[in-house]
Amino acid sequence: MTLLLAVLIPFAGAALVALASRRGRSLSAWTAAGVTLAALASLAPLAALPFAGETLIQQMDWMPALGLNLAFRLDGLALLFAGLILGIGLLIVLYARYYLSAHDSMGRFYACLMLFMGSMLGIVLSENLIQLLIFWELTSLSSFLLISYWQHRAEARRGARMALAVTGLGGFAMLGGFLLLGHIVGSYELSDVFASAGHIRAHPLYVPTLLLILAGVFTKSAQFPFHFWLPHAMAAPTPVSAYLHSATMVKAGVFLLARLWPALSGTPAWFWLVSGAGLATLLLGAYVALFKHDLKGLLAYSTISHLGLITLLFGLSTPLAAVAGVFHIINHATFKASLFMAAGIIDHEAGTRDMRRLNGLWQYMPHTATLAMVAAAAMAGVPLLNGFLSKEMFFAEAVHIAEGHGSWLLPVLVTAAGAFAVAYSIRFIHDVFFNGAPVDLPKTPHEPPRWMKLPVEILVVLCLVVGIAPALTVAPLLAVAAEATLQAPLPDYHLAPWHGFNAAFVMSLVALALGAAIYVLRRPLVAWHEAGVGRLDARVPYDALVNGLVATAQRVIRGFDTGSLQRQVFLSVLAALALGVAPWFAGESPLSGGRAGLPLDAVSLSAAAALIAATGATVWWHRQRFTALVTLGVVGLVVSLAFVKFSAPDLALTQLSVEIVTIVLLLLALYFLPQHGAAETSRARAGRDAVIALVAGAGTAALAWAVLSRPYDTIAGYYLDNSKPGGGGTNVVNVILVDFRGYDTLGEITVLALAGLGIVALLQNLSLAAPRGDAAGRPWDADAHPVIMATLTRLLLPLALMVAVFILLRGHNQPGGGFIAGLITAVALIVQYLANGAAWTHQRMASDSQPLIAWGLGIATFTGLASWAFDHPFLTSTFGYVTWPVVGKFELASAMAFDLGVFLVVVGATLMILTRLGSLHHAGPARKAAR
Amino acid sequence: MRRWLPHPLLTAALTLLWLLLVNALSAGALVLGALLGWLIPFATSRFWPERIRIRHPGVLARFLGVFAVDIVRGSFHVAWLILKGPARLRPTFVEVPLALTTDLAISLLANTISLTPGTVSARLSADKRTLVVHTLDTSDAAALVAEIKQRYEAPLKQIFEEGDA
Amino acid sequence: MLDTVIPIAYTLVALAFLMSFWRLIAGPDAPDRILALDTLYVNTIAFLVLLGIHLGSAIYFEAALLIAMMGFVGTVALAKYLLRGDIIE
Amino acid sequence: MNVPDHLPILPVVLPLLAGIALLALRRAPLAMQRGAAVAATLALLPLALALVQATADGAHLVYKLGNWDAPYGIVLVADRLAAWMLLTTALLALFALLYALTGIDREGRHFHILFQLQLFGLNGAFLTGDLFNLFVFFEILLLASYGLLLHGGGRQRVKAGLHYVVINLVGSTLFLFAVGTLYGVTGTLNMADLAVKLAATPPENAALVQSAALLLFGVFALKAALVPLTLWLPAAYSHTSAPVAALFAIMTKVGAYSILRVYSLVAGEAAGPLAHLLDAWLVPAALATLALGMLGVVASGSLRQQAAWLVVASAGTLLIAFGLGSPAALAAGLYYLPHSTFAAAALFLLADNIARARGELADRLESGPALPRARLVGGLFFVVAIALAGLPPLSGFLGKFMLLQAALDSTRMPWVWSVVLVTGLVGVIALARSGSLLFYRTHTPHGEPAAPTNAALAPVVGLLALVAGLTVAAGPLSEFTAATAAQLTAPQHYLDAVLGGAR
Amino acid sequence: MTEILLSLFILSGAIFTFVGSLGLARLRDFYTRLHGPTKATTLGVGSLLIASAVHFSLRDEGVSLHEVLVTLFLFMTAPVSAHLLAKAALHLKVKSLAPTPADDRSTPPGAA
Amino acid sequence: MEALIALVIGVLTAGGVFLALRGQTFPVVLGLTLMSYAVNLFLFVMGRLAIGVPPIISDAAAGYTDPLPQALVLTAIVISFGMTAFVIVLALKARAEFGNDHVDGLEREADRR
Ligand code: NA
Ligand code: NA
Repeated sequence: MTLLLAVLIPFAGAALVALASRRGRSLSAWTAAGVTLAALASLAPLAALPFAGETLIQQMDWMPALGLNLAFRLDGLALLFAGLILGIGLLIVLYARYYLSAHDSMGRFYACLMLFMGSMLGIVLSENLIQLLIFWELTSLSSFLLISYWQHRAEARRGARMALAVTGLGGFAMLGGFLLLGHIVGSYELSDVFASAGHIRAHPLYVPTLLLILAGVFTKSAQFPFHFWLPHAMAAPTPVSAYLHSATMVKAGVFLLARLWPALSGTPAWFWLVSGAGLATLLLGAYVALFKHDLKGLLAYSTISHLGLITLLFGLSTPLAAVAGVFHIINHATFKASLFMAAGIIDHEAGTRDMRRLNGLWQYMPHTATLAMVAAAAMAGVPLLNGFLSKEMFFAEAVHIAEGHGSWLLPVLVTAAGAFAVAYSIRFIHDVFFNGAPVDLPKTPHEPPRWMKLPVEILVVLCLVVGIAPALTVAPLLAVAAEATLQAPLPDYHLAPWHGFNAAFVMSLVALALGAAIYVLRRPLVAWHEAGVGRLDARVPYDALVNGLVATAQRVIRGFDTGSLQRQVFLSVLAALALGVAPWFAGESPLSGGRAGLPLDAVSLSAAAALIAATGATVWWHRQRFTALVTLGVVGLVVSLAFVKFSAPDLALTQLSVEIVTIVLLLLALYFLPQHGAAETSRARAGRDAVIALVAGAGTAALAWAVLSRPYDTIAGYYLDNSKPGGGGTNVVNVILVDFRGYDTLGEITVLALAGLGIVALLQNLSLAAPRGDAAGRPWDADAHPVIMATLTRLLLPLALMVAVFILLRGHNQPGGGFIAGLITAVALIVQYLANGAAWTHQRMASDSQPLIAWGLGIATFTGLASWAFDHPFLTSTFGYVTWPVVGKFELASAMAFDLGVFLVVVGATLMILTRLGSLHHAGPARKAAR
Repeated sequence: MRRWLPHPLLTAALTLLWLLLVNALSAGALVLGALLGWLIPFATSRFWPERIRIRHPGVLARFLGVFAVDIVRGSFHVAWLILKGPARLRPTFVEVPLALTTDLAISLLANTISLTPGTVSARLSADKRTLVVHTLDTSDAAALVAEIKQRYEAPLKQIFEEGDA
Repeated sequence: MLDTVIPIAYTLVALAFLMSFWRLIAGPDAPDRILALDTLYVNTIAFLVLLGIHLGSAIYFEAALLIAMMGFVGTVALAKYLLRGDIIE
Repeated sequence: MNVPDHLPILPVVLPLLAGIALLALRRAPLAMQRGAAVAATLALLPLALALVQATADGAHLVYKLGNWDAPYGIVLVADRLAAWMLLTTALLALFALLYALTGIDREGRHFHILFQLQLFGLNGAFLTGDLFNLFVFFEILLLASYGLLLHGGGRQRVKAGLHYVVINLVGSTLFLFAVGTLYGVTGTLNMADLAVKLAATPPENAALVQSAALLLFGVFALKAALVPLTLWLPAAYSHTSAPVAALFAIMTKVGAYSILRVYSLVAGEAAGPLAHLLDAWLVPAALATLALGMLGVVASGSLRQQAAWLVVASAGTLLIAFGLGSPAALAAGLYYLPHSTFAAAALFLLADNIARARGELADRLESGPALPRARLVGGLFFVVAIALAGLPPLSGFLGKFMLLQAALDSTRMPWVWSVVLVTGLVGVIALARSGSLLFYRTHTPHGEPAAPTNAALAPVVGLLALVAGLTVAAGPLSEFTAATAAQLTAPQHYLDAVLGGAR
Repeated sequence: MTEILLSLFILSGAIFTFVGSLGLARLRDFYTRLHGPTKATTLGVGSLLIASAVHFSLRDEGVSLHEVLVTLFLFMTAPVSAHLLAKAALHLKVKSLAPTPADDRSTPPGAA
Repeated sequence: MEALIALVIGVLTAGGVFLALRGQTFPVVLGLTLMSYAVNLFLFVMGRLAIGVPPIISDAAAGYTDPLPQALVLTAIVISFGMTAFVIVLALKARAEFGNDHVDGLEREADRR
């Protein structure tokens, strides 16, 4: 997996660079250069393969079932791009070493640059489309870091975010596109995609696939109307701009056009979409570039324009146009990188990039000026420079297409674009290096350090040699790259500075002349532009969009999430109603079944009437809280009564005990709460609530009726049959609780223990002001512990404990059990608190009931674990009958131990809750301070 | 003896209670009841450190007899008063000066009063010397006070407090 | 004979229950309501004892016993709340 | 029966015993309590791994509690899904706990006990094969979560806690109504037995069982914070302490898990009147949840709030997958589940680090002075953000990729794609904004703010390492989730394993 | 014979229960109402409990006396409840037909 | 009888829901308690109504009602007791933190957005 290695080297290098930066600024630059060289070196041995006509594909499984593998491809196109990325990358590394100032972190810069480089390399070397997308998104992310490198600058942050948002948009669209493409082809491997080209273009999903993929391409390559992020990305340090906007980031988009050209091009949809966007971008970029006063702004729009040109070429769908596209990719990379670097030198040396202030720099930096002039000439398409060659091919192809279509609009438009390119190139040179004297520069410019110019020199030389002797230099590389792009034999073309006096050459001459004319007339043009089109800024709608998103989000969230509990409860009830009611609308099931019910009797009727009235009273008087509490007591009592009536004595006992403890709890709480609730809801709200409450009530009643009126089959028989022989108890409910479903009970006591522990945690540091009198303002009675109550309750304690033991022990066979016994014990002790006070009671019993909980849970759990010793699952119970003299035969069951655990937890938790709550105002800070 | 069986009376009472709870008289129940009756007082003794001593069992028996009769009588009386209608009632608050001093005796007196003819003990003064009693239908408050003192307080004093004061 | 007496007794207890409940609703003061609740507990004990006799089952006894205990605790707590607000102090 | 036979109960009993031990140790030195807590949490890992291994061949380990056969006794059923959930929980818990040891465990009482019992509840819920027992364990994990949520106190936390508790009490009530109805119709509680009985529901009972099953869905939807039952989550998660919020990243997954577990059994192809029961509800609600979650992310004023809304969004994503219901979609969801759990937890912990380092500004999304250790913390944030936004190359992207691919076969594909892709973009925009506000200094620092410690950053790194692990091992892991999905879409084996003895 | 006895106990128990609640409903102030439940109702339940004891003692082998326990509990607790309620009513100055005694101004023994 | 029980369950639920929708903690707690009564009854009657046949094995028994729902309700009662206790204490905590007893910590209706 050499290719994987080549991609990984920069990523690993990023970490290395970051580490190296701790040891000095230069070291990180050297490390970065070393890393880049290493990546180059790793690819070098393979470089011969494409030239030998071979495509190297290396694969490794990642998620094979999903078609996502680590798959790399080295063909001519990939090689060309890898060369550009690493070659220009190396120059950038060198350049940046001198560009960055002492305030700038070298480590961070180079680490991010390496990440970006690796990501780019990943894109161009990918064989698998999803893997390509992964690297694609990584370039977005790492470029975000690079663009926002000068994070203290607002425009850097904004520019980075905008670039990320726009390219992110494209990335997500492209993911969809690739998924569709993979769906059509049945594979994400490029080889398979190429092989299915005809199938793809004929597929009904072709157009959506194309649209989604092009969204990715156009955003990345800054094609109209997604071009606007690119100028804002100029807030990055110039080495970043030079790298991202010449050979790499924006080229990823056109790379993908080239990559997918064999699979997707050649349809009308492709033609109109791609060439349309390309042409629009070409014209727009060329036009706007002229009017930018910022050097980098000019270059940015020029980049946009050239990317449009390349896009247009691929859009034309002819093999020759595609070859021209690949060629222009190379040429643009070289002259644009050098121009950006030159602009960086100027900025670096003169302290500004504003062309209205930069004038006559020829006198200060003639060497740099010469380099810039050559590069700018290449950009303008001046003969004997590389830019001229690809532009000629472009013009020729435009003419060729025009001949096919019988319309001369395209040649006219591209010539106009060419003219503007000439004009802004002249401006770049003339405005900066000549045009009088500099205006108010922050520093006096001079030539940059030797090593800072070297990268520019290398690139400018390349522009020259390619322009003069293309056949000897770039031709082989272009051939393999173009062949890989076409995935077909190359068309007939000829690389030479001179093709004779043909239409394309005429167009070039016209463009040069017209461009010069435009430059001469620039002043009125600038005025006209700035009064009109120049005021348009894509950032305005973009910002409006983003701000609109944020505002909408905030409105939606605030509207929905008001922080109101009532709304949440309301929504829950509403949702439950919708879910519960919906199935009945199908209308196939009757609400009532045919089961015969029990007859009504007077007692049940009166009890039910009392319950309903008490419920109504509780609701009606909910603001008179004490009264509501008393009526709630009636409800609980009648519910217990219902349990008794319908053969559930255990439930009745439990409900009764819980009922009382709950009332005590509520009373303890009510002491610290307002005795009378304030009127807090409007009549309308109460009406709405009443309606939904009644509907919910009707719903549950209907549900209950629907079930009760139907017969059912139950597993109950098993419990009744096995309770005694298998569980050793005759109280089937208790046997279920401690044996058949003892696990539930273990959970249940854990809940209780948790409630106790949670409450203790909650009450920590809580202090509440104790009211001095009741709601009517009467002071409390002076007698805290009425003697008669105190005496009698003390007498009752042993009795109650005896009853508790009785209930505990008999639970297995008769109504009762650990829970009820626990509550009786707890209540018996609570009455002591009630009658005698906390201080008195604490002197007579351990005030910390947490050990009880620990013991209880422990006993219950270990009873369950003990069954392991007998090779049985957790909680397997056992029982036996023992006969003792005098006492006689009695039963011993492990379930009883379990029930003892339950008992202890209940006592512990209940006592803990009630006593902590009862001593709440003693824990107040005032008391503590007094101690 | 005292150390191992601190509350013989309570133990006996609890054993009996156990037998009542189990609702059966068997050797096993007796043993377990006695065991619990012996153990539970250890746990609760701190709530009731002093022993309850009954000095005149005969007086107690007689008191209980009077009490039982009075309950039944009182209930019939009150039932009659209720059925007769509310208009004819002559409710009154009377204050009973107490000769009893111990909490237990006072409490028992108060309860006795509450359970017997037409009277409910409503408030014990903070100095524990006066018991406010509400009556349902009384024409002669002084006679009522006298009756309470003679009929209930005196025997209670005898049973629980004689020799202490 | 029991077959006639028990329905009568049920009816009387049910009426007692309703009257107690009436007092609970009518009040007018908090002690009235607590008293009514306490009486409801005792009415319920009566009902349970009747039910036990009627159904011939001793199973309702514990419920009656428990109501006697718990009803007392509830009443004491509610009354103490009226007197002192803080019921455990 | 020997020790491996008890494997399914061990992850439940262990935290319970740890909780009890910690309760007994509550007066012991803090170091000892912490040691015990870490040891107990650490011990869950080998257990979970052992379960993964034991279930990897597609086996259902059925553990009959009390040695009673299903459907009479409660059974634990460990299958791939349960093992997966347990492993996720164990890993998450470990890092949440490690973060708590930086001092948060001392801000209130009983932290470690509550934490262990929370794990008891979670593991119990994942393993049970009984519907009512699921209710019980829901209550355990809820009550433990109440305690943990409120740990430390404070006005906002108490308000959020109050809302959380009340709304969950309403949910518990609903749960009982649903379970009750199901029992009232079928007479059984064991999930497998329920599945069998429900499949044979006569037409006159169809609406009734559908009603009950949908009410139950409502409960799970509440736990999963599905729209419109979402509102409890953002406040609760953003106002509790960081390790608790991190641990809670698994809580919405309990709801999602329950939906998957219950409805894969009772609402599959052969489920009679319940077949495709959730089709009309789940995907639309999940899409709305994802959309709302992302809007919440955009609207958030603090990083913790943003993290909380990201949990909502991830719940939406997860439930889209579960709602689509195809094996591929389930596999995607199950792969995405641990990812979103770890990533959200990492963000909560990181946000706390940031909040502590920024003093007064806390984690509010306002620009401020440079953070101490900004490069490290910022780098971690960058990775967390990539993970949560579902950007390449991390597992969030892979999960979404799997989901989108799975959605290709669904008629709802246009909806799913639009919402998932658009919210992905919105997430990127929002997180980029947060990152640049928090990490890009706008003025020079005054004073020396406290730098995040290594101990506090290590759990974040650990969680991100898990995300990285999910990414690197995506192949085998996605195969595991695919196998899990296959197991879930063919519930007959489950039924046979559980009811084999009874039929 | 036993059935007559049983019926008598049941009937009188029910009547007392009824009358107690009747008093609660009919009487005109809290203090008078207090008497009904504390006496009549208590006795009513006692009577029913005796019926129960008789019933079960006769039906099953062995004596059923656990009803005594309920009676004992009621007799121990009812007066305490009544006392506390009366005390509360006096404290709250609930409307009374009888002139209410003056507030308790005595100091507890031992109080400073 | 079944219809009466269904009605009772409905009334309890309606009362519970109405109170749970109030704005102060105390009525909300009351509402949750009513709801738990409703659901406990509901769960209980899912075993259908039967009089005089408690599930306690004896030779004399005429039959038995379904014991399982009873066991479930017992568990549910205990759990809801724990929950109620917790929520009550939480209401106090909220009172201390908010200075009032509104569920959202607001003094008046007018305070809300
Ligand atoms: Na100039
Ligand atoms: Na009396």
